[in-house]
Formats: sequence, structure tokens, C-alpha cells
Amino acid sequence: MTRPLLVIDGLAAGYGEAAVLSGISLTIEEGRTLALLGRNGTGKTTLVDTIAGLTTHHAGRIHLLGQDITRLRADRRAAAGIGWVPQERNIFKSLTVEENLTAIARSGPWTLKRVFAMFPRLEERRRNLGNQLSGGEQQMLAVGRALMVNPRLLLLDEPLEGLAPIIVDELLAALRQIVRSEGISAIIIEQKARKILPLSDDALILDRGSIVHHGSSAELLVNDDVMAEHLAVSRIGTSA
Amino acid sequence: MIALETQGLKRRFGAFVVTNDVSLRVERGARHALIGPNGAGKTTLINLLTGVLKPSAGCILLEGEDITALPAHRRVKKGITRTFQINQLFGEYTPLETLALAIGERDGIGGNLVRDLGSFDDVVDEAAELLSRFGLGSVMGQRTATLAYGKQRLLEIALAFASKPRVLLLDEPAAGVPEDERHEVLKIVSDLPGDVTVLLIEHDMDLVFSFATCITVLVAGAIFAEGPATEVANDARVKAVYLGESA
Amino acid sequence: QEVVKIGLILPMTGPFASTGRQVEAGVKAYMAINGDTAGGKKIEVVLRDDAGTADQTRRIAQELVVNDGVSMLMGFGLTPLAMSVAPVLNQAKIPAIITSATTSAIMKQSEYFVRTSMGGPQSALPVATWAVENGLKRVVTLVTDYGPGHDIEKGFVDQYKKEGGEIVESVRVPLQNPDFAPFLQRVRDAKPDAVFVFVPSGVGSLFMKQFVERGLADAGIKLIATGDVTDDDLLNGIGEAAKGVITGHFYSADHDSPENKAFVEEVRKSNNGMRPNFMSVGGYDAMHLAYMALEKSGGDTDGTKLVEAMKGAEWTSPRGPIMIDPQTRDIVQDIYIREVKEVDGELYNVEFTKYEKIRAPNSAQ
Amino acid sequence: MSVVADGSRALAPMPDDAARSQIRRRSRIRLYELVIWFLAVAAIIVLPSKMLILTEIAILALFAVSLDLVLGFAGIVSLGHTAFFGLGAYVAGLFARHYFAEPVAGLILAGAASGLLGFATSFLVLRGSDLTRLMTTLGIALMLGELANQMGWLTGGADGLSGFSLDPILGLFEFDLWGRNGYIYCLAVLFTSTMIARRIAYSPFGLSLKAIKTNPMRAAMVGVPARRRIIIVYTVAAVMAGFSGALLTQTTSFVSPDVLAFHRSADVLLVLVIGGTGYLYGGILGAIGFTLLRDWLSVVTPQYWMFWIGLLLIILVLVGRDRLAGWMQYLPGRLAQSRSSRS
Amino acid sequence: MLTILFDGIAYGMLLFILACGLTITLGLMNFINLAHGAFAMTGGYVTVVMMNRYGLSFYWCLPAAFFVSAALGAILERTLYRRLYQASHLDQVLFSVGLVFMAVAAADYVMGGQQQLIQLPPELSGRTEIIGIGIGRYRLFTIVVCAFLAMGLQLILSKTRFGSRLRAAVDDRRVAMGLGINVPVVFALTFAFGSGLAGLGGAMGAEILGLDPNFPLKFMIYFLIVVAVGGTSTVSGPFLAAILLGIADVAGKYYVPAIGPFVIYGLMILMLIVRPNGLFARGGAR
Ligand SMILES: Nc1ncnc2c1ncn2[C@@H]1O[C@H](COP(=O)(O)OP(=O)(O)OP(=O)(O)O)[C@@H](O)[C@H]1O
Ligand SMILES: Nc1ncnc2c1ncn2[C@@H]1O[C@H](COP(=O)(O)OP(=O)(O)OP(=O)(O)O)[C@@H](O)[C@H]1O
Ligand SMILES: [Mg+2]
Ligand SMILES: [Mg+2]
Repeated sequence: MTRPLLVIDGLAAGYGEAAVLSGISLTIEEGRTLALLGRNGTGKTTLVDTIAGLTTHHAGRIHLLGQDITRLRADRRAAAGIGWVPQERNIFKSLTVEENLTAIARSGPWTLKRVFAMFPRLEERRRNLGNQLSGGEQQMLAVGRALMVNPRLLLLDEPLEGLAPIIVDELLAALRQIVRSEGISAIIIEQKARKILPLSDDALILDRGSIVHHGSSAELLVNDDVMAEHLAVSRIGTSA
Repeated sequence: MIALETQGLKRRFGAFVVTNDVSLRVERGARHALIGPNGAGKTTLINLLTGVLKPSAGCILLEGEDITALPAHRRVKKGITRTFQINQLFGEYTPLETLALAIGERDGIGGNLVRDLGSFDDVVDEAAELLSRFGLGSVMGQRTATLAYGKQRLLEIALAFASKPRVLLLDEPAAGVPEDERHEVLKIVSDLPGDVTVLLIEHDMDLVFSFATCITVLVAGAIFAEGPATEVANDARVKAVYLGESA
Repeated sequence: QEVVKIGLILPMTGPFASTGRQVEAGVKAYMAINGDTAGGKKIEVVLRDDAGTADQTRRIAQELVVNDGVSMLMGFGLTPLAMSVAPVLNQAKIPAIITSATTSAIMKQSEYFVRTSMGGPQSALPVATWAVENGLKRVVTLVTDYGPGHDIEKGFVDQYKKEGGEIVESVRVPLQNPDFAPFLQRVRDAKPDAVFVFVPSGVGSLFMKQFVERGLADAGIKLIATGDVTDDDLLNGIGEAAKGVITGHFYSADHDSPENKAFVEEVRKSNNGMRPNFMSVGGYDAMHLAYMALEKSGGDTDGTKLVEAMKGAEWTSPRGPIMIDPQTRDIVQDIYIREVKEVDGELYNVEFTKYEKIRAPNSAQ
Repeated sequence: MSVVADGSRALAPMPDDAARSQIRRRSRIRLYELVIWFLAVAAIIVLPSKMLILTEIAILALFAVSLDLVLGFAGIVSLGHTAFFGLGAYVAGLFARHYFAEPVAGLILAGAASGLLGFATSFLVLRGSDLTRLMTTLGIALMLGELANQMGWLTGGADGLSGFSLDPILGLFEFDLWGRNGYIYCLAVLFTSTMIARRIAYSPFGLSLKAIKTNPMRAAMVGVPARRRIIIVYTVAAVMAGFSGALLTQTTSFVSPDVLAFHRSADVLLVLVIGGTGYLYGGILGAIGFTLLRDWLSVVTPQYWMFWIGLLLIILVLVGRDRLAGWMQYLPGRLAQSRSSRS
Repeated sequence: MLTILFDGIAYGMLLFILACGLTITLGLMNFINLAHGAFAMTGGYVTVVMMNRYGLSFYWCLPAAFFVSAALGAILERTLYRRLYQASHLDQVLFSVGLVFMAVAAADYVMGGQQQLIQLPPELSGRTEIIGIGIGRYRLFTIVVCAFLAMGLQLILSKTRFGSRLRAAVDDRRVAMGLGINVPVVFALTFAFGSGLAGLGGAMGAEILGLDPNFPLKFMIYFLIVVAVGGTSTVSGPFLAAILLGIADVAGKYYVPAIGPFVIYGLMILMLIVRPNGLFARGGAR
């Protein structure tokens, strides 16, 4: 029994005048994960940031749980249920780990305790300032921070970058668990398709700001043609 | 011969010991990888080796010479340099200027305040050559801050090359580099002359295993395991704390 | 009709802006009362702001001379500002009437300086005499640590000792000093009969308040001062605290003479109720001197002649009878001892004794 | 790496013309530079009545150029640059008064004295945040000002040092009342100093300075000895500030503790920021704009000129210097391009 | 001896009240707001006008000074300041100096150039002798107000979420927005609060420091010293710094008047050499 959590219709967006995305339409049901794939500079980050409300909107609509959020400012969208992990982590450097988590917290099932249980490493470093964390710890904190917003929709921009392999496995498993059991959805950007596809429900490939493939992850995983065409491993210099 | 060695290296932040009695030896010309869980102290170790941080105890030997007390820039002159996990570039400079700076410093003309930079042809030519090797030739005149992330990443590595180090420390060089270019980068590194020592930190195990001949595993600030790559890869304890099932 | 230009250089902005404002008011008042012709020439005043910075004063002076062709300079709010124009005067040979700066040393820098404000410790000497005469035998001096302060301190101390008094201690307060607490405490701990004070006028009011707050008056320490401390302009703002303070000075807005009535009236009228103070009268008299000199020279603007014409000039100013000493070109005037009292609901420095024809002693430096 | 130390020609890198010309373009003389200097010289003949204010501008410009070396290139914010200006001013004054009244000798001595002070205090600006440096430098200047005030026997205290006059420059050119020779003298010193600063800016040394400013950690990692570089440039800048102070003394025959006052440090900072930091001519343009504007306004409204200056500063910031200077893009020589490298 | 100590503390506290608003705008918001003194001056003039022109009680003037300055701060923040949060520090300096210039001239135009003086209520003026220490009543009042203020501020900033939200917004505005912090409101409130504190300081300081149009320029250095020595990341740092500087200044001028003026600058330089990032630097965050 699923209902659409996020509906995007004919979206175009970019930075100021510069257009990056065009004609994006997609729907995500509650409790599903979408893997967002594509080569460098194809607009993955831009799409996620647009959903978070941090780019310039050009056309189209975005609905979250039936509410039109197209014109909402970023902070209102977060309140409406969007949790975001930026690509460059952007930990608040002059806040401690704990303050990073509590500053943006909203009430809901995710509490400090639960985040710490998920990333024990963060609890050990709870009094450290944001800029005194290792790269991987920052990544964990960024994920934990997004959860503290208690979102209905998680936007994860390359959340696995810089994490130890064992943590990657654990995090992916945990995310799956969260999405399934708590009725929230997630969009996950990842460079390595083969890593994420086994775990996600759906997959979407972007190229030059448009959707070039949208389907189930399982299908894509075995569809070598599409993988080769849009996620080519050998071609260099196609990125903007 | 040992290129780089630490003896009982220690570093604490307050009461928190980040580097705990690390005695590491890296052979000259080695392709050595340093792995370990997040927060194990890998970056800190690099910071200690390059003089960004001062150790609380212990010493660092570069080709047998004690460099523990030297400031960072003197260590570079002695032949050890690094890349940063998070790009550390000069946003206002072009890649060309950036590399010219590094090459100039290496050649000892950096203190010259009367001659025009443009009159040092050999420096400029070398910078241009290095840029084109890293695929940055087309953007050498653009401001670094406006470059695409991947290009900046490449410049980060090229910049370390410009100092012609004898010991090169790479801190997650592939992070943020698109998958298809990762191997390219590592290839350039592998192709360094045989007497250049490379110490690589990386979480991408494909890369690590394809590159390194020798691996040190760091856990909680201390050396946990050490040995040839194949051996470490199959070590059950390493799997338990770091690799998980994927390797 | 030919025009004679007078360059008026004052600090109109910055910490000493109120000086500029008062002098300008005095100058304007003179012209309003006495018209704008002298010696058959039309007088035009060119006002420029030097913001209290010496090199600006110097440049402006030079420009006024070279570009605007002024025949006389006037103004100079502070000693260094006056000092800096001396070379210009010597080179250009035109007179400069000092309306505010008081240090003795200035007059030696150029033969072309004439002064209508006050010469160094002129107002302090009678205070010393008066103090001894009135049984204040032990005194602490407290002056601001800059040229005029040193001048006045030395003048007072010399005179006071000569009269047989004892100086317990001499305290100097930095020019940039927000809080008087430590200095007043020092005074208090020295337990003198009285404290003699000189601080620049704006600071005076703050000083008075802290003086009272610290209970020095209750501890039996009398406050005697030069008139800067009970500046007419600010007196009402100081309020109760000021009552009964004895000061010596050359001008009080309360001075009883027809000249003064007219002057005060005019300044109030055209400066929205502002009460003129001693700076203002300096400006007024400077204009008077300029007019007189031009009358005497018959409109000749040769600088040397003008200075000659100024020497020995004598007239009745709103402050009382005054004269320009022909030797020193400095002012000779009566100094009044005054007490702050309420008159018609306002506070005034009410004159009660006067010491006549006080000359500026060439003391200090 | 193909650049090998064995000297074999065959392995030497191919000369890359694009790279060479790009690097050389950095130090090309731009049209606006020629225009500025041409106008400055032409003014001697065209504007004989404006010599004094032009002198003041030249002095302030030199002061600002010296601050630009420290701020625009090495990234050290200073609110106490007037310490060097003031010391130079006093040294020149005392030297002329007690020993020898030839200006050029005094100028050199003043520069040397300020340079020494710069060297001695450079150790205090090596670390700390912007605010720390701001306050340390400010503290030094204020203490020096207080010292000048207290050492009345030497400096004349608050009344200033006066009663000296300068001999003709090099024994040939007298300081005239119109200020013509004074202006030529100041302009010559400004020109020479700016050219030296320009050399420094485009040298490898200059390149490393901005690197230290933008990213000290990385700069160290390419082998830049940051401390030494900062000490050197700070000393050089102090020498130039000393020159400008000496020029002030020599053209006015007067020094007062005002040369060490806070407002002077603040003014020069304003002037430099108005003109734009990091390309040397910012100080000169700023000095011209600021001085002329202030002079004009203080004639128009002696009491309230500050209001209008304030308003203009705010507009300048809000509208953006770049947009205001937008027309300059049409100048060949691309002033705008070099401006974009300011901080 | 103890009297000097008391005076020193009172003077330091006064410095703190004046500077603590700046600790917030400069320290926490990272905006080089040299116009801080202009807000303080506003508070001072509000007090002068209310007391001298309308005869209102001094106690009413303090909150009024706070709110008027805060309102002015809020208005300026909404219209001007907010455009410059992303600008370089040098631009901020230029902008705020411009504001100071305008404020100085405007105050001169509206209020006149002379020193403004107020009459304190009798229970606050004069002094009391307690066990041999002369206690100025107004100074005591200053100390009490300041102590409450410092404690209150410390609580707000360290124990409430508002403090960390503010710092988050300063660290990374875009990401803070993306994570649900209403940055414009946080900034406006904080700025208004800082300006209000300045106004309160101006009102309290008018009695001892005096008030004239040059106030913002004259005391700018003192504010900056307190914040620089105290460090920009806590309230207790500037608080301690202010007291230390106050005592040193007063004691220095009392015991060694000849070098009195050097004490405060010398101490500042010394402390900055020892602790370049202030007394309680937060792990070199900046
Ligand atoms: N702030 C910006 N202003 C203008 N253009 C931008 C900006 N950020 C990104 N772009 C451009 O938008 C396009 C899409 O970038 P985006 O970051 O969304 O790519 P991506 O798919 O996330 O790439 P990556 O894999 O490197 O993270 C690129 O061409 C990029 O150059
Ligand atoms: N300045 C500091 N103060 C306190 N703790 C610090 C500081 N710098 C680093 N640490 C801590 O030291 C530990 C080691 O950090 P380091 O960056 O060396 O880890 P790492 O091994 O590189 O991890 P990653 O793989 O995640 O990059 C971390 O737990 C970090 O929180
Ligand atoms: Mg991206
Ligand atoms: Mg790391």
C-alpha cells in the first residue's frame, strides 16, 4: 500500500540563468529507494539540490505528499520533510558533533540516541568540533544530521564517498531498513552503479540534465547496454 | 633501503590519542597503501609526516635523517610531499601559475623578488608539460576556483608532482574523481620512477589492491596489521574491522 | 568694491568640532553686528575644515594663500594646527590671528601670529594668587597631558609657589581618557585643600560629574579651575554638580556690559539658542582686530603692514578691555574669578573678582 | 616525470608558447598605468594651482601602495600601518632639524628607520586571525603615538615638532610656496616605489605571497617558507611607508603625533579598499578619489561632509566596485581583469 | 587599594556592556561591524532625549535605549546589512565605516556637536563607604547590570539551540537553509539583539564616558580591544578580558600615571601574543 511521496513534473532548473536540468518528471512512492546515476557533471547534484530548494527554479512543479512545494524556501521544505546530505558534507565547522545534530533536529523517531547507536564513532567524538573530524566521520555526521531532521524523503548525495568498506555495507543495510520500515523514501547518488543497484528499488540515469533511463534497479543491473551507454567506464572528457 | 620511517610516533588531542606509538617503515620505491577504519588516524599520520601537525612524541626519519623538528616547507625541500583529502588549492591562481609556483620553489627561485616570473622559461615550460600530462592543458589559463571538481582534484595531484618528491603521500586521491578516471590517475602515479616512494590512503579497495604491493592497516591510531597486499586482503581480522564482506 | 578675503581654518568635524562651531559663531556674530566692510573693502570669510589634523591645516592655509589669495588667516583650534602653518606665514608674509590655540610656544614660530584667545597660563595665574589669598595652602594640580596642559600646570605651580603655597602632587591625565576614576582617587588620597584643574572644555563636564560622584567635595577638597572646565556652552548640562565651583577665566557669558549683551544676543539668535563661550569671543575679537587693522592701513592688505597695525591695538571686547601686546603680539586682558551660580534658572559663571591687565608669561618650553 | 636532471636536451620539455605568453601577460604594462602616470606628470603644467592637494594625494598614494603590499599581497590586515609612516615622519623631521636638512638624505634615513621597525614588529604579525593582526598592529601604532607624545624633549610632544625648514632637494630645487617642486619630488618617489612594488608583485616572490595569503597550509606544502616571505615583504612595505611619512614632513616642515594617530591607519585602509587591493594601483586610484572627494565636500559642506562620504562608501559597497568600475572594461589593457584578482 | 580594584571592575564592566553586542555581531555572526558604536550612540541619545527633553526616569530609558537601537538594528539589517553577509571582510569594513561617518554627521546635525549630559536619579549618584572602600553607587549599578547580562548571554548562547543555529547559519548559510534553519530570521534577530545591547551600553555609558557625535569613532578601539583579547567565540572571554583590561587600566593610571596610557595597549599586545585567538578560543575554529 504505497502512495506517491514525491512527484516531480516537467522540472527545469539551474544556477541563475544557466540551465542545467530540463524536462524532469518522476514519482517516488513511499518506502522506496531511487538510485540516481550518471556521469560527472550530468546534473545529479543539481537535481537533488533543486528538490532541496537550493537552485534556481525555471519551470515545472514539485509535490511532496500532495503539497506543492515548488515555491517554498529551502528551510520550509526541510520542515515539510526533506533531509539532505550535501555532496561536500558541509559540516558546521564551529559546532560540535552533538550541536551539529541538535541544531537542526526536529521531533520524530530519530533522536540523538538513535543516531549515535547507528554511528557509535560519532558518539565517541561527540564533543569534537566539526572541523576536527576525519573525512569519514564527517560523512557519517552528514548522514546523521539529515536523519535528525526526521524527513519523509532523504536526499543522499554520494553518501558513501570516503567511508570504510565495512561502514559502507552497514550504512546501506541500515538505509534499506529505515526506508522499508518507516515509510520514508530515499534518493541516493552514487558513482559506482554496481555498488548501489543491488540495494535500491529503482534507478534513474541522467545525462546532460535529462532523464535517459528510468526503471527498476534489478533490470538495469543486468542491462549491460544501458550501463555501457550512459555510465561508460572508459570514455573520458565527456563531463562538462 | 628505508625511505621513510617513524619511531614510536604519538599524537594526542587533549586526552584523545590519535596516533599511538606508530613505528612504520616504508621501503624506497615502495607502492605502499595505508588503510583503516574512519577516524583511525591515517590523515593525522600524514599530517605528522609532512609537518602540518607536530607529534607529541616519537620521531620521523626521511632516508635516515631525522626531520621531526623541521617545518613543513623544509620537509618539502627534503623531498617529501603530499596531496590533501580535501582539495587545498589557490582559487585565484590559474593551474599554470599554481604549478609554476611549486616548480619555482623547488628550484629555489621563489625568493627572487626582482626578476619577472615570465623570464623563467624553463619553469613555465615544465609547468605546461605537467599540466598536459594531467589533462589540464586546456584549462591552464582558467581560475582554479571555476574549474570542475574533477579537474581540481587532478590539479591537486599534479601539484604534488611538481615538487618532484622522492616520497609522495596521497590522501584519498581518487575521492571525487569519476570512476572512469580513477585508474588513469593511479596509472600516472604507478608510472613514477622506481625510486620514488608512494604511500597511498584509499577506501576504494579495487584501487588499493590493483596498486599496492604492501599494505599497512591502521586501527585506533596503532598499526593493526602489515604485510604484502594479498596477505592483508585475506586476513580475517582485517576483514572484521575494516573490509567487511565486500573484499 | 574690492574684496578682502579672510581664510578661516577650523576643526569643524572630529573631536574638536565644538571649538570650530563656537569660533565660527563668534566670527559671524561680529559681521552681523558690524557689517561686512572695513577700510573701504568688502570682507569675505572663507571657512575651511581641517578636521583637527595638522597637515590638513597646513595645506589648506597654503592653498588659501596661493589659490584664493586671502590676505589674512584666522582660526586654529589646537596648538599643533597653529604650529603647522608657521612656515606658510613666514614664506607668504601674511598675518594669522589665533582664535583658540593657547600654548606659549606658538607665538615664537612666526612674526605673523597675533592672538585673541589667551596666552598660555594667563587664566591660571590669578587662580593661584586667589587660592593662596583665600587660605587654600595645599593643592594638587590635575591637567590634561598635552601642550596647553603643561603650560598651565607650570604657570600655576610657579605662581602658587611664589605666593607661598604648597603643591602636593601634580597629576597628568592622558588626552584620550574615558574614565577619571584613578586620577581622582589619587587626588583624594593626597588629601589636599583644593585641586586645581585644567582639562579641555568638552571633557570638563565629564570631569565635574565624576568629581562629585567620587565625593571629593564631601571630603573637603575644593575644586578650582580654569574656565575651560565650566565652559559656558556646557554649564547647564553639568547641572547641580557645577554649583559653587571657582574658576578663573577671561570670559563669561554673564559679563555685564552692553558689548557682551549684544554679542550674546546675536549668537543666541543665529545659532538656535547656543550660548557663546570663550572660543566664540576669541573669534569675535579676531574679526574686530582684522577690521581695525584694515581701517588703520586704509584697506592696504600688505601682510607686514597689517601686523604692524594690529600691534598695540586696544579695544573693549565683550569680555572687557583688552590689548594686543606690541612686543609679543599676544593678548593682554583682565582675568576674572568667577563662581558658578544660578541666574534666572540657568547656571552662569558669575564674576566676583578681577585681576587686571594680565600678561601671558612666556613660560614652559 | 620527463624533466630530468641529467641535462639531456632531448628530454627537456618542449617550449610551450601558449604557457609562456600567458605568464608574460601577467606583468605586461597596461594602458591605465600609462594614463595615470601621464596625467600625474601633465598636472605639473596643467594644474599649477592644485600642486598642494596633488602632493597630498601622492603621499597618501605611496602610503596606500605600501599597505597594499602587506594587505593585498601578503593578506595581513593592518590597522597600524601608520606606525611606519609616523616613524618616518619623525625621523625625517628630527634629522632635518638637528643634522642635515637635505631632503633626499632624510628620506633614505627615514625609510631605513621604518624598515627596521617593520622588521622588528613583523614577528608579531606572523600568526593569529585577521582580528588579532588588526589589533596587534593597531596597538603598536598607538603605543608609538603615545611615546611620541610623552617624549616631549625629543619630539615636541603634543605640540609637534616645528621650527625647521628643508634645504633645496639635492641642493638644487627649493620647496616653493606653490608646492610645485614638492609635488615633483613626491611624484618621483611615488613612481620609483610603485615600480619597485610592481617588480616584486610579478616576481616569483610576489607569486608566493598571494599563495600564502589564500592557502598557507598548501603554500607550505609546495615549499614556500611563509615566515621569511612575510617578514621580507612587511619590511619592504615599512620602508615605503617610512618614505611617505618623510615626504609629509618634508613638504610641510612640521610633524605632530597626529602622524601616528588611529585615523591615519584607518584612512589609508579605507583608501586602499576603495581602490581595490592586490593590484597596486588600487592605492593610487583610491587616494585620488578619496582625497579629491573629501576636499570638494569639505568645501561645499564643512560641517557635514562626513555624511556624504559615508553615503558614498555605502553605495560603493552595495552597488559593487566592479559594477561601478564596469566602464573600465572597455579600456584596452583590461583593468577589470587585473581587478578581479583582488581579494 | 580596594577602591581602585572596584573602580577597575566597574570600568571593565562598562566596557563589556558596550562591547558585548559586538561580540555577537563580530564574534558570532562574523560581520566586521565597525558601526557598533553608532548603535551605542543611538542608545545614548535616546536616553538624553527622554530624560532631558521629556523628563522621564533613567530606569525607563535603559529598556527604551535597548529597544530603539534594536529596532534600528533590525531595520538596517533587513535593508542593508543582510546584503553583505557574503561580502569580504574588507567590504564590510568599508560599509560599516560609511555608516559610522553618516551617523556621526547625522547626530551632529540633529543633536548638535556638544557633550550631552544626563542627571542620574539621586539614589544612583554619589558614593557609599563600605568597610573602607569607597563605592560609587552608579558604578555598583553598572556592575550588577553587567553581571546579569553576562550570565544571561552565556546561557542563551551556550545552552539554547538558538546559539548553535546561529553559528551553523554563519558557518554555512546555504546548508543551514537546506537543513531547515530559517537563516534570515535568525540573523535579523541576532543582529537586532546585538544592536540593542549596544544601545543599552550607550545609555549606561553616557554618564561616565560622555556622549557626543564622535562617540562611535572615539570608542571603536576600545570595543575592538575587548573583543580581540576576549576572543570571538564565547561571551565569557570578552567578559574576562573587559574586567582584566578595566582593572589594569585603572590600576596602571593610579599607580604609574606616567606610563598609564601604555598599559591597556601593552597588555593587549601581550595577551594577543600569548593567545592569538583570544582567551577562550574554541579550538581554533576560525
Ligand atoms: N554553482 C554552479 N553554478 C553554475 N553551474 C554549476 C554550478 N554547480 C554546478 N554547475 C554545473 O552544473 C552541471 C551539473 O553539475 P552537478 O554538480 O549537478 O553534476 P553531478 O552530476 O552532481 O556531478 P558529480 O558527479 O561531479 O557530482 C555541471 O555542468 C556543472 O558545471
Ligand atoms: N584537531 C583535532 N582535535 C581533536 N580531534 C581530532 C583533531 N583532528 C582529528 N581528530 C580526530 O582524530 C581522529 C583521526 O582522524 P584522521 O583524520 O586521521 O582519520 P582518518 O584515518 O584519516 O579517517 P578517514 O578515513 O575517515 O579520513 C578522528 O577521530 C578525528 O576526530
Ligand atoms: Mg554531484
Ligand atoms: Mg582521512
